[in-house]
Amino acid sequence: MIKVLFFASFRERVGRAQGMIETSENLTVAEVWARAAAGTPLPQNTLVAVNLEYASLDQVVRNGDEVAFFPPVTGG
Amino acid sequence: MIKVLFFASFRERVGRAQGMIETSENLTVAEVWARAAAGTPLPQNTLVAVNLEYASLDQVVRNGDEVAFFPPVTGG
Amino acid sequence: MTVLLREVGFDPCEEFSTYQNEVLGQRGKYGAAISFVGTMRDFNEGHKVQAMTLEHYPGMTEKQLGQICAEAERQWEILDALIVHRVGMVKPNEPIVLVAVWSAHRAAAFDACRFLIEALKTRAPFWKKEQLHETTRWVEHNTPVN
Amino acid sequence: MTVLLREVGFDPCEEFSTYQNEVLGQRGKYGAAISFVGTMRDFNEGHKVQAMTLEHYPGMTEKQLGQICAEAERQWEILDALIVHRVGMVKPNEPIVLVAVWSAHRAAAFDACRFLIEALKTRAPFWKKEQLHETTRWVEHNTPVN
Repeated sequence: MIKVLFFASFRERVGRAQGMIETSENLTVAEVWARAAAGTPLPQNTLVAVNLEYASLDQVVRNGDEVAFFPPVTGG
Repeated sequence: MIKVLFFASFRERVGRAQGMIETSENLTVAEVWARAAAGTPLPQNTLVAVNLEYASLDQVVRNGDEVAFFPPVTGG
Repeated sequence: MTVLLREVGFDPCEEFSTYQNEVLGQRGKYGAAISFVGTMRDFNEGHKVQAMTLEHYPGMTEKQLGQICAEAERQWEILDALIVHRVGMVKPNEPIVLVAVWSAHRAAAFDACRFLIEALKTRAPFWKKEQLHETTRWVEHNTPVN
Repeated sequence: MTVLLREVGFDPCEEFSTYQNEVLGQRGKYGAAISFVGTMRDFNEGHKVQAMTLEHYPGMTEKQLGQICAEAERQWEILDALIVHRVGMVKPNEPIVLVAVWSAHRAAAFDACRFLIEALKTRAPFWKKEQLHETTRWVEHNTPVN
């Protein structure tokens, strides 16, 4: 199981805050998006975190990982 | 009359906080020190203010001016 | 090094004083303290803003801010740092963030404080949604450094 | 732009808050506030310091600080600045100086605040005399910027 999270405008765009992917193979972050985002194309400027650390779209994700997608951050 | 002020370690070194010089001629700041400092040699790193603005030792001082001598400032 | 997320309004001065008095505990050692307070403005990109919601990624926020603090500590001789950040609904004139740094000498505190707020703005997972007169919008990017 | 000299102890947070609430009067306009607080340390150049006397040149102090503030206002887009400086007898852990700057965006506030404290330290006519265990000494120069 891979836990997938969407934040801010991505949450609204995809229409959900989180989802779970069941998979026996290792997936890249981009493949996780394709499976979890219900047909929504990957936005430009997408930021990704795997297990609370920033990651790239081609990083490989394993069972038990948490993958988050979000737009540029705007805190402070 | 020229009013002369000494601050901080200069006040202690010269032995007075202030003095007055009566003069009909215009004096340079260095000449003001020589007349007012009671024989104390001019210290290195002397800072000078004429009428509350920083000035140089060769600046000419006029009747009614206020001349102050002090060491490097250490506020803040 | 302390990171606090506040779901209700906070007083930056009170946070600063309380931390300094009760937590810092190195009295007489710090000669300099720099603090940055970011406050919500009532105007952004040509529109009057009535309120703002600050969303974040619980867990990652604390982790990223903790890493940023650790980087500052490695890079500058600082004694302590405090970051307080609002989440949830914020109104104009309310503080959004406090970044405070204590050090023996001022240069380290200035540099570290500026590093912390810039790093926070690029790396900490917060997002602002503005409430305008009749609509809402996500803030798309932060104001640049200059 | 306000310059205050205090002959008794002051609370930098209180000065900051009071000024922001009562004087600044541009609520919703400032997005950033930077403040620097300089505190008396109990140790300097290898000796324990028990107290310090801050002498200044009344009249010139206010004039120089006023000019420094005006220079900052010309150079950066800032909304306001407040300088509070102690004179007289100061004890370890007591604040010596507060420099606070308000602006719409943070870069101007950071730059102006740093300029103000550096300019104050080189140009404002204050002098520190330290009370050590059995003797006193004039501080001869300020700590350099770095």
